[in-house]
Amino acid sequence: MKNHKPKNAFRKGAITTEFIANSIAKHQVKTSIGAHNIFLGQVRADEINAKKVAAIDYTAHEDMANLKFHEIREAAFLRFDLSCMHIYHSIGNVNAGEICLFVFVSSKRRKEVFPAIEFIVEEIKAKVPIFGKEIFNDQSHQWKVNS
Amino acid sequence: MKNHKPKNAFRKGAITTEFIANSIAKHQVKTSIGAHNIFLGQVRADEINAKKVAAIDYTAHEDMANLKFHEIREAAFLRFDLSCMHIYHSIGNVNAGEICLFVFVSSKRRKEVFPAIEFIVEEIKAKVPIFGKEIFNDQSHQWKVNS
Amino acid sequence: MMITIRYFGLLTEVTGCTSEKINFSGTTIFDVKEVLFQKYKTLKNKDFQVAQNNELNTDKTKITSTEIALLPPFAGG
Amino acid sequence: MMITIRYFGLLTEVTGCTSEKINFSGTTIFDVKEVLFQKYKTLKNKDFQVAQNNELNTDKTKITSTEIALLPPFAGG
Repeated sequence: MKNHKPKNAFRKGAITTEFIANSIAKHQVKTSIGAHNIFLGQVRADEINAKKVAAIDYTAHEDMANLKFHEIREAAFLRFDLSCMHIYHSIGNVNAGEICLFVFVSSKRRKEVFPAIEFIVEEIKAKVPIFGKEIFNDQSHQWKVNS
Repeated sequence: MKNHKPKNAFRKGAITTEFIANSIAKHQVKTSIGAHNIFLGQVRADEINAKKVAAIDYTAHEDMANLKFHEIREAAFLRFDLSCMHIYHSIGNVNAGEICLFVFVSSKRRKEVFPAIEFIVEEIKAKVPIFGKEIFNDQSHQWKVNS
Repeated sequence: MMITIRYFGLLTEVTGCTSEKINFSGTTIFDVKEVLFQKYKTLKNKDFQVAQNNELNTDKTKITSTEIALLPPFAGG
Repeated sequence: MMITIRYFGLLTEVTGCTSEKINFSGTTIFDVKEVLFQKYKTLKNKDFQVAQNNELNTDKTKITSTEIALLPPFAGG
Protein backbone atom coordinates (compact mmCIF):
# COMPACT_ATOMS: atom_id res chain seq x y z
CA MET A 1 0.00 0.00 0.00
CA LYS A 2 1.45 3.41 -0.85
CA ASN A 3 1.65 5.71 2.13
CA HIS A 4 2.49 9.27 1.21
CA LYS A 5 2.04 10.85 4.64
CA PRO A 6 5.28 11.86 6.37
CA LYS A 7 5.86 9.68 9.42
CA ASN A 8 8.39 9.14 12.17
CA ALA A 9 11.03 6.65 11.00
CA PHE A 10 12.92 6.65 14.29
CA ARG A 11 12.78 3.82 16.80
CA LYS A 12 14.34 4.13 20.26
CA GLY A 13 17.29 1.73 20.54
CA ALA A 14 17.96 -1.37 18.47
CA ILE A 15 15.44 -2.72 15.97
CA THR A 16 14.44 -6.16 17.22
CA THR A 17 14.02 -9.32 15.17
CA GLU A 18 10.45 -9.55 16.56
CA PHE A 19 9.67 -6.15 15.08
CA ILE A 20 11.04 -7.29 11.71
CA ALA A 21 9.08 -10.56 11.83
CA ASN A 22 5.92 -8.62 12.66
CA SER A 23 6.45 -6.26 9.74
CA ILE A 24 6.82 -9.21 7.37
CA ALA A 25 3.74 -10.94 8.81
CA LYS A 26 1.63 -7.82 8.26
CA HIS A 27 2.32 -8.10 4.52
CA GLN A 28 0.99 -11.62 4.20
CA VAL A 29 -2.58 -10.38 3.75
CA LYS A 30 -1.38 -8.42 0.71
CA THR A 31 -1.59 -11.25 -1.78
CA SER A 32 -0.64 -9.17 -4.81
CA ILE A 33 2.92 -9.03 -3.43
CA GLY A 34 5.33 -11.56 -4.94
CA ALA A 35 8.69 -10.30 -3.69
CA HIS A 36 10.07 -8.60 -0.61
CA ASN A 37 13.56 -7.22 -0.16
CA ILE A 38 14.86 -6.28 3.26
CA PHE A 39 18.05 -4.43 4.10
CA LEU A 40 19.35 -4.50 7.66
CA GLY A 41 22.21 -2.38 8.92
CA GLN A 42 23.99 -3.99 11.86
CA VAL A 43 26.47 -2.25 14.18
CA ARG A 44 29.95 -3.68 13.66
CA ALA A 45 32.42 -4.19 16.51
CA ASP A 46 35.17 -2.57 14.45
CA GLU A 47 38.61 -2.46 15.98
CA ILE A 48 40.19 0.99 15.72
CA ASN A 49 43.61 1.59 17.28
CA ALA A 50 43.29 -1.58 19.39
CA LYS A 51 39.92 -0.47 20.80
CA LYS A 52 36.66 -2.17 19.89
CA VAL A 53 33.37 -0.45 19.08
CA ALA A 54 30.89 -1.59 21.75
CA ALA A 55 27.91 0.51 20.61
CA ILE A 56 26.83 3.45 18.52
CA ASP A 57 24.82 6.27 20.04
CA TYR A 58 22.67 7.70 17.26
CA THR A 59 21.37 11.25 17.23
CA ALA A 60 19.65 13.12 14.41
CA HIS A 61 18.15 16.36 13.25
CA GLU A 62 14.87 14.49 13.55
CA ASP A 63 12.51 16.86 11.73
CA MET A 64 14.85 17.23 8.78
CA ALA A 65 15.62 13.50 8.83
CA ASN A 66 11.94 12.55 8.70
CA LEU A 67 11.41 14.97 5.83
CA LYS A 68 14.36 13.42 3.97
CA PHE A 69 13.04 9.90 4.64
CA HIS A 70 9.72 11.06 3.23
CA GLU A 71 11.36 12.50 0.11
CA ILE A 72 13.35 9.29 -0.41
CA ARG A 73 10.15 7.25 -0.07
CA GLU A 74 8.34 9.45 -2.63
CA ALA A 75 11.26 9.27 -5.06
CA ALA A 76 11.41 5.47 -4.75
CA PHE A 77 7.66 5.12 -5.39
CA LEU A 78 8.08 7.23 -8.53
CA ARG A 79 11.07 5.29 -9.82
CA PHE A 80 10.01 1.74 -9.00
CA ASP A 81 6.74 -0.18 -9.11
CA LEU A 82 6.46 -0.89 -5.40
CA SER A 83 3.49 -2.09 -3.37
CA CYS A 84 4.93 -1.12 0.01
CA MET A 85 7.95 0.56 1.52
CA HIS A 86 9.03 0.98 5.13
CA ILE A 87 12.09 2.63 6.62
CA TYR A 88 13.07 2.47 10.29
CA HIS A 89 16.23 3.85 11.87
CA SER A 90 17.41 3.63 15.45
CA ILE A 91 17.90 6.64 17.65
CA GLY A 92 19.91 6.35 20.89
CA ASN A 93 22.09 3.42 21.87
CA VAL A 94 22.56 0.36 19.64
CA ASN A 95 25.07 -2.27 20.73
CA ALA A 96 27.46 -4.07 18.36
CA GLY A 97 25.59 -6.90 16.66
CA GLU A 98 22.24 -5.12 16.95
CA ILE A 99 20.25 -3.71 14.07
CA CYS A 100 20.09 0.06 13.49
CA LEU A 101 18.48 0.30 10.03
CA PHE A 102 15.58 -1.66 8.57
CA VAL A 103 14.47 -0.95 5.00
CA PHE A 104 11.64 -3.08 3.61
CA VAL A 105 10.29 -2.93 0.05
CA SER A 106 7.64 -5.11 -1.56
CA SER A 107 6.44 -5.46 -5.13
CA LYS A 108 4.40 -7.67 -7.39
CA ARG A 109 7.60 -8.68 -9.21
CA ARG A 110 11.14 -9.26 -8.01
CA LYS A 111 12.82 -7.12 -10.69
CA GLU A 112 11.58 -3.97 -8.96
CA VAL A 113 12.81 -4.68 -5.45
CA PHE A 114 16.54 -5.08 -6.13
CA PRO A 115 17.27 -1.60 -7.54
CA ALA A 116 14.73 -0.07 -5.15
CA ILE A 117 16.39 -1.31 -1.97
CA GLU A 118 19.84 -0.18 -3.09
CA PHE A 119 18.54 3.23 -4.15
CA ILE A 120 16.84 3.78 -0.78
CA VAL A 121 19.81 2.66 1.33
CA GLU A 122 22.26 4.83 -0.63
CA GLU A 123 19.94 7.83 -0.41
CA ILE A 124 19.59 7.37 3.36
CA LYS A 125 23.38 7.25 3.78
CA ALA A 126 23.85 10.38 1.67
CA LYS A 127 20.92 12.62 2.57
CA VAL A 128 19.57 11.92 6.04
CA PRO A 129 21.11 13.96 8.90
CA ILE A 130 21.85 11.16 11.35
CA PHE A 131 25.00 11.14 13.48
CA GLY A 132 26.71 8.20 15.14
CA LYS A 133 28.97 8.31 18.16
CA GLU A 134 31.01 5.11 18.21
CA ILE A 135 31.48 4.16 21.85
CA PHE A 136 34.55 1.99 22.51
CA ASN A 137 34.76 -0.61 25.22
CA ASP A 138 36.90 1.77 27.33
CA GLN A 139 34.08 4.38 27.09
CA SER A 140 36.10 6.67 24.83
CA HIS A 141 34.44 7.52 21.52
CA GLN A 142 34.80 8.79 17.97
CA TRP A 143 32.28 10.10 15.45
CA LYS A 144 31.28 7.75 12.64
CA VAL A 145 31.45 8.98 9.04
CA ASN A 146 29.70 7.09 6.22
CA SER A 147 31.93 5.77 3.46
CA MET B 1 30.73 -18.03 8.29
CA LYS B 2 31.33 -19.75 4.99
CA ASN B 3 29.74 -23.17 4.82
CA HIS B 4 30.83 -25.18 1.84
CA LYS B 5 29.12 -28.44 2.69
CA PRO B 6 26.04 -29.24 0.60
CA LYS B 7 22.90 -29.08 2.70
CA ASN B 8 19.18 -29.48 2.38
CA ALA B 9 17.63 -26.15 1.40
CA PHE B 10 14.07 -27.43 1.46
CA ARG B 11 11.57 -26.68 4.21
CA LYS B 12 8.21 -28.42 4.37
CA GLY B 13 5.42 -25.89 3.73
CA ALA B 14 5.60 -22.13 4.13
CA ILE B 15 8.63 -20.37 5.62
CA THR B 16 7.43 -18.67 8.78
CA THR B 17 8.27 -15.19 9.99
CA GLU B 18 9.50 -16.79 13.24
CA PHE B 19 12.02 -18.83 11.26
CA ILE B 20 13.21 -15.68 9.51
CA ALA B 21 13.47 -13.72 12.78
CA ASN B 22 15.46 -16.59 14.29
CA SER B 23 17.87 -16.64 11.36
CA ILE B 24 18.48 -12.93 11.74
CA ALA B 25 18.95 -13.24 15.51
CA LYS B 26 21.60 -15.95 15.05
CA HIS B 27 23.73 -13.45 13.13
CA GLN B 28 23.83 -10.89 15.90
CA VAL B 29 26.78 -12.59 17.55
CA LYS B 30 28.73 -12.09 14.32
CA THR B 31 29.85 -8.55 15.00
CA SER B 32 31.97 -8.21 11.88
CA ILE B 33 28.75 -8.10 9.84
CA GLY B 34 27.56 -4.61 8.90
CA ALA B 35 24.85 -5.35 6.33
CA HIS B 36 22.24 -8.02 5.72
CA ASN B 37 20.06 -8.36 2.65
CA ILE B 38 17.05 -10.65 2.64
CA PHE B 39 14.92 -11.66 -0.32
CA LEU B 40 11.53 -13.25 0.31
CA GLY B 41 9.38 -14.81 -2.38
CA GLN B 42 5.68 -14.69 -1.49
CA VAL B 43 2.92 -16.66 -3.24
CA ARG B 44 0.64 -14.27 -5.15
CA ALA B 45 -3.11 -14.77 -5.41
CA ASP B 46 -2.96 -14.12 -9.14
CA GLU B 47 -6.24 -14.08 -11.01
CA ILE B 48 -6.11 -16.19 -14.17
CA ASN B 49 -9.27 -16.57 -16.28
CA ALA B 50 -11.45 -15.40 -13.40
CA LYS B 51 -9.94 -17.98 -11.03
CA LYS B 52 -7.69 -17.06 -8.13
CA VAL B 53 -4.50 -18.87 -7.09
CA ALA B 54 -5.13 -20.17 -3.56
CA ALA B 55 -1.82 -22.01 -3.08
CA ILE B 56 1.21 -23.43 -4.86
CA ASP B 57 2.21 -27.05 -4.35
CA TYR B 58 5.98 -27.20 -4.80
CA THR B 59 7.82 -30.33 -5.88
CA ALA B 60 11.45 -30.67 -6.90
CA HIS B 61 14.16 -32.97 -8.15
CA GLU B 62 15.52 -32.60 -4.64
CA ASP B 63 19.01 -34.08 -5.06
CA MET B 64 19.71 -32.07 -8.17
CA ALA B 65 18.13 -28.97 -6.62
CA ASN B 66 20.33 -29.19 -3.52
CA LEU B 67 23.39 -29.63 -5.73
CA LYS B 68 22.37 -26.54 -7.74
CA PHE B 69 21.75 -24.54 -4.54
CA HIS B 70 25.23 -25.60 -3.42
CA GLU B 71 26.80 -24.50 -6.73
CA ILE B 72 24.99 -21.16 -6.56
CA ARG B 73 26.23 -20.65 -3.01
CA GLU B 74 29.83 -21.44 -4.04
CA ALA B 75 29.63 -19.11 -7.04
CA ALA B 76 28.26 -16.29 -4.88
CA PHE B 77 31.04 -16.70 -2.29
CA LEU B 78 33.59 -16.48 -5.11
CA ARG B 79 32.03 -13.39 -6.68
CA PHE B 80 31.14 -11.40 -3.60
CA ASP B 81 32.78 -10.75 -0.25
CA LEU B 82 30.14 -12.36 1.93
CA SER B 83 30.27 -13.39 5.59
CA CYS B 84 27.21 -15.65 5.45
CA MET B 85 24.65 -16.95 3.00
CA HIS B 86 21.51 -19.00 3.52
CA ILE B 87 18.93 -20.26 1.05
CA TYR B 88 15.64 -21.91 2.00
CA HIS B 89 12.87 -23.00 -0.36
CA SER B 90 9.49 -24.50 0.44
CA ILE B 91 8.46 -27.94 -0.66
CA GLY B 92 4.79 -28.95 -0.56
CA ASN B 93 1.86 -26.62 -0.05
CA VAL B 94 2.28 -22.85 0.38
CA ASN B 95 -0.84 -20.69 0.55
CA ALA B 96 -1.19 -17.31 -1.17
CA GLY B 97 0.43 -14.67 1.04
CA GLU B 98 2.87 -17.15 2.54
CA ILE B 99 6.62 -17.20 1.95
CA CYS B 100 8.18 -19.87 -0.29
CA LEU B 101 11.74 -18.56 -0.75
CA PHE B 102 14.10 -17.02 1.80
CA VAL B 103 17.56 -15.89 0.68
CA PHE B 104 19.77 -14.25 3.29
CA VAL B 105 23.22 -12.74 2.66
CA SER B 106 25.46 -10.88 5.08
CA SER B 107 28.68 -8.95 4.62
CA LYS B 108 30.97 -6.52 6.35
CA ARG B 109 29.93 -3.84 3.86
CA ARG B 110 26.64 -3.05 2.18
CA LYS B 111 28.07 -2.74 -1.34
CA GLU B 112 28.51 -6.53 -1.50
CA VAL B 113 25.01 -7.59 -0.48
CA PHE B 114 22.98 -5.85 -3.21
CA PRO B 115 24.49 -7.56 -6.27
CA ALA B 116 24.86 -10.82 -4.31
CA ILE B 117 21.18 -11.16 -3.45
CA GLU B 118 20.07 -10.43 -7.00
CA PHE B 119 22.61 -12.89 -8.45
CA ILE B 120 21.47 -15.67 -6.10
CA VAL B 121 17.74 -15.15 -6.70
CA GLU B 122 18.15 -15.06 -10.49
CA GLU B 123 20.33 -18.17 -10.42
CA ILE B 124 17.75 -20.02 -8.34
CA LYS B 125 14.98 -19.10 -10.76
CA ALA B 126 17.05 -20.22 -13.75
CA LYS B 127 18.92 -23.28 -12.53
CA VAL B 128 17.13 -25.08 -9.73
CA PRO B 129 14.67 -27.83 -10.74
CA ILE B 130 11.66 -26.82 -8.68
CA PHE B 131 8.11 -27.11 -9.99
CA GLY B 132 5.00 -25.28 -8.87
CA LYS B 133 1.43 -26.42 -9.25
CA GLU B 134 -0.82 -23.39 -8.90
CA ILE B 135 -3.98 -24.55 -7.16
CA PHE B 136 -7.02 -22.36 -7.86
CA ASN B 137 -9.83 -21.79 -5.39
CA ASP B 138 -12.03 -24.23 -7.38
CA GLN B 139 -9.32 -26.91 -6.92
CA SER B 140 -8.37 -26.88 -10.62
CA HIS B 141 -4.70 -26.16 -11.30
CA GLN B 142 -2.04 -25.06 -13.75
CA TRP B 143 1.74 -25.37 -13.76
CA LYS B 144 3.71 -22.25 -12.91
CA VAL B 145 6.52 -21.12 -15.24
CA ASN B 146 9.12 -18.56 -14.14
CA SER B 147 9.26 -15.35 -16.13
CA MET C 1 19.67 -52.36 -19.98
CA MET C 2 16.98 -51.20 -17.54
CA ILE C 3 16.94 -47.51 -16.81
CA THR C 4 14.65 -45.52 -14.54
CA ILE C 5 12.94 -42.48 -16.01
CA ARG C 6 11.73 -39.87 -13.52
CA TYR C 7 9.05 -37.34 -14.45
CA PHE C 8 8.43 -34.02 -12.74
CA GLY C 9 5.78 -31.31 -12.66
CA LEU C 10 3.32 -31.31 -15.53
CA LEU C 11 5.12 -34.24 -17.19
CA THR C 12 3.69 -36.52 -14.50
CA GLU C 13 0.29 -35.70 -15.98
CA VAL C 14 1.44 -36.66 -19.48
CA THR C 15 2.84 -40.01 -18.36
CA GLY C 16 0.52 -40.72 -15.45
CA CYS C 17 3.48 -41.64 -13.22
CA THR C 18 6.43 -40.07 -11.41
CA SER C 19 8.88 -42.76 -12.47
CA GLU C 20 9.09 -45.98 -14.46
CA LYS C 21 11.70 -48.48 -15.56
CA ILE C 22 12.20 -49.00 -19.28
CA ASN C 23 14.27 -51.49 -21.19
CA PHE C 24 16.68 -49.37 -23.20
CA SER C 25 19.19 -50.29 -25.92
CA GLY C 26 20.33 -46.89 -27.23
CA THR C 27 23.32 -44.78 -26.20
CA THR C 28 22.30 -41.09 -26.02
CA ILE C 29 19.69 -38.82 -24.51
CA PHE C 30 18.27 -38.48 -28.01
CA ASP C 31 17.65 -42.23 -28.07
CA VAL C 32 15.86 -42.12 -24.70
CA LYS C 33 13.63 -39.33 -25.94
CA GLU C 34 12.77 -41.28 -29.09
CA VAL C 35 11.63 -44.22 -26.97
CA LEU C 36 9.52 -41.98 -24.74
CA PHE C 37 8.02 -40.06 -27.67
CA GLN C 38 6.87 -43.42 -29.05
CA LYS C 39 5.25 -44.31 -25.77
CA TYR C 40 3.71 -40.88 -24.99
CA LYS C 41 2.54 -39.14 -28.15
CA THR C 42 1.88 -35.76 -26.47
CA LEU C 43 5.30 -35.61 -24.79
CA LYS C 44 6.82 -34.21 -27.99
CA ASN C 45 4.79 -31.01 -27.61
CA LYS C 46 6.00 -30.40 -24.09
CA ASP C 47 8.87 -28.12 -23.14
CA PHE C 48 11.36 -30.07 -21.01
CA GLN C 49 15.04 -30.68 -20.34
CA VAL C 50 16.77 -33.94 -19.54
CA ALA C 51 19.15 -34.52 -16.63
CA GLN C 52 21.30 -37.40 -15.44
CA ASN C 53 23.74 -37.41 -12.51
CA ASN C 54 22.10 -34.15 -11.39
CA GLU C 55 23.26 -32.25 -14.49
CA LEU C 56 21.37 -31.06 -17.55
CA ASN C 57 22.21 -32.92 -20.77
CA THR C 58 21.90 -32.26 -24.48
CA ASP C 59 20.50 -34.72 -27.02
CA LYS C 60 24.04 -35.90 -27.82
CA THR C 61 25.00 -36.66 -24.22
CA LYS C 62 25.85 -40.33 -23.67
CA ILE C 63 23.80 -42.26 -21.14
CA THR C 64 26.08 -42.98 -18.15
CA SER C 65 23.51 -43.34 -15.40
CA THR C 66 20.65 -45.76 -14.81
CA GLU C 67 18.43 -42.83 -13.83
CA ILE C 68 17.26 -40.14 -16.24
CA ALA C 69 15.10 -37.18 -15.19
CA LEU C 70 12.70 -35.21 -17.42
CA LEU C 71 12.34 -31.67 -16.14
CA PRO C 72 9.70 -29.21 -17.31
CA PRO C 73 10.34 -25.44 -16.98
CA PHE C 74 11.55 -24.43 -13.52
CA ALA C 75 9.27 -22.48 -11.22
CA GLY C 76 11.26 -21.96 -8.03
CA GLY C 77 10.99 -18.83 -5.91
CA MET D 1 17.56 39.65 15.18
CA MET D 2 17.88 36.63 17.46
CA ILE D 3 18.44 33.31 15.73
CA THR D 4 18.87 29.87 17.21
CA ILE D 5 21.86 27.84 16.11
CA ARG D 6 21.61 24.06 16.56
CA TYR D 7 24.69 21.85 16.66
CA PHE D 8 24.81 18.14 15.96
CA GLY D 9 27.22 15.26 16.37
CA LEU D 10 30.84 16.17 16.91
CA LEU D 11 30.06 19.89 16.55
CA THR D 12 28.41 19.76 19.99
CA GLU D 13 31.89 18.99 21.33
CA VAL D 14 33.37 22.03 19.55
CA THR D 15 30.73 24.41 20.91
CA GLY D 16 29.95 22.69 24.20
CA CYS D 17 26.21 22.96 23.54
CA THR D 18 23.46 21.56 21.33
CA SER D 19 21.86 24.94 20.65
CA GLU D 20 22.24 28.59 21.45
CA LYS D 21 20.66 31.92 20.53
CA ILE D 22 22.82 34.55 18.90
CA ASN D 23 22.16 38.16 17.99
CA PHE D 24 22.63 38.31 14.23
CA SER D 25 22.68 41.24 11.84
CA GLY D 26 23.84 39.64 8.56
CA THR D 27 21.77 38.24 5.68
CA THR D 28 23.35 35.00 4.43
CA ILE D 29 24.58 31.63 5.64
CA PHE D 30 28.08 32.95 4.99
CA ASP D 31 27.47 35.73 7.51
CA VAL D 32 26.25 33.25 10.14
CA LYS D 33 29.34 31.12 9.64
CA GLU D 34 31.60 34.18 10.03
CA VAL D 35 30.01 34.97 13.39
CA LEU D 36 30.41 31.37 14.55
CA PHE D 37 34.01 31.10 13.31
CA GLN D 38 34.78 34.18 15.42
CA LYS D 39 33.23 32.56 18.47
CA TYR D 40 34.64 29.03 17.96
CA LYS D 41 38.14 29.14 16.49
CA THR D 42 38.31 25.37 15.79
CA LEU D 43 34.95 25.26 13.99
CA LYS D 44 36.65 26.41 10.77
CA ASN D 45 38.58 23.13 10.57
CA LYS D 46 35.46 21.02 10.85
CA ASP D 47 33.58 19.53 7.95
CA PHE D 48 29.91 20.53 8.16
CA GLN D 49 26.88 21.66 6.15
CA VAL D 50 24.29 24.23 7.09
CA ALA D 51 20.53 23.74 6.97
CA GLN D 52 17.48 25.89 7.56
CA ASN D 53 13.84 24.94 7.06
CA ASN D 54 15.02 21.31 6.87
CA GLU D 55 17.01 21.91 3.68
CA LEU D 56 20.73 22.18 3.06
CA ASN D 57 21.96 25.65 2.13
CA THR D 58 24.98 27.15 0.41
CA ASP D 59 27.00 30.08 1.72
CA LYS D 60 24.96 32.43 -0.48
CA THR D 61 21.56 31.28 0.79
CA LYS D 62 19.59 34.10 2.48
CA ILE D 63 18.56 33.60 6.07
CA THR D 64 14.77 33.12 6.11
CA SER D 65 14.37 31.11 9.31
CA THR D 66 15.12 31.87 12.95
CA GLU D 67 16.68 28.44 13.31
CA ILE D 68 19.91 27.36 11.62
CA ALA D 69 21.38 23.86 11.96
CA LEU D 70 25.05 22.91 11.63
CA LEU D 71 25.37 19.32 10.43
CA PRO D 72 28.59 17.31 10.44
CA PRO D 73 29.00 14.38 7.99
CA PHE D 74 26.06 11.98 8.04
CA ALA D 75 26.43 8.54 9.54
CA GLY D 76 23.03 6.91 9.21
CA GLY D 77 22.57 3.24 8.53
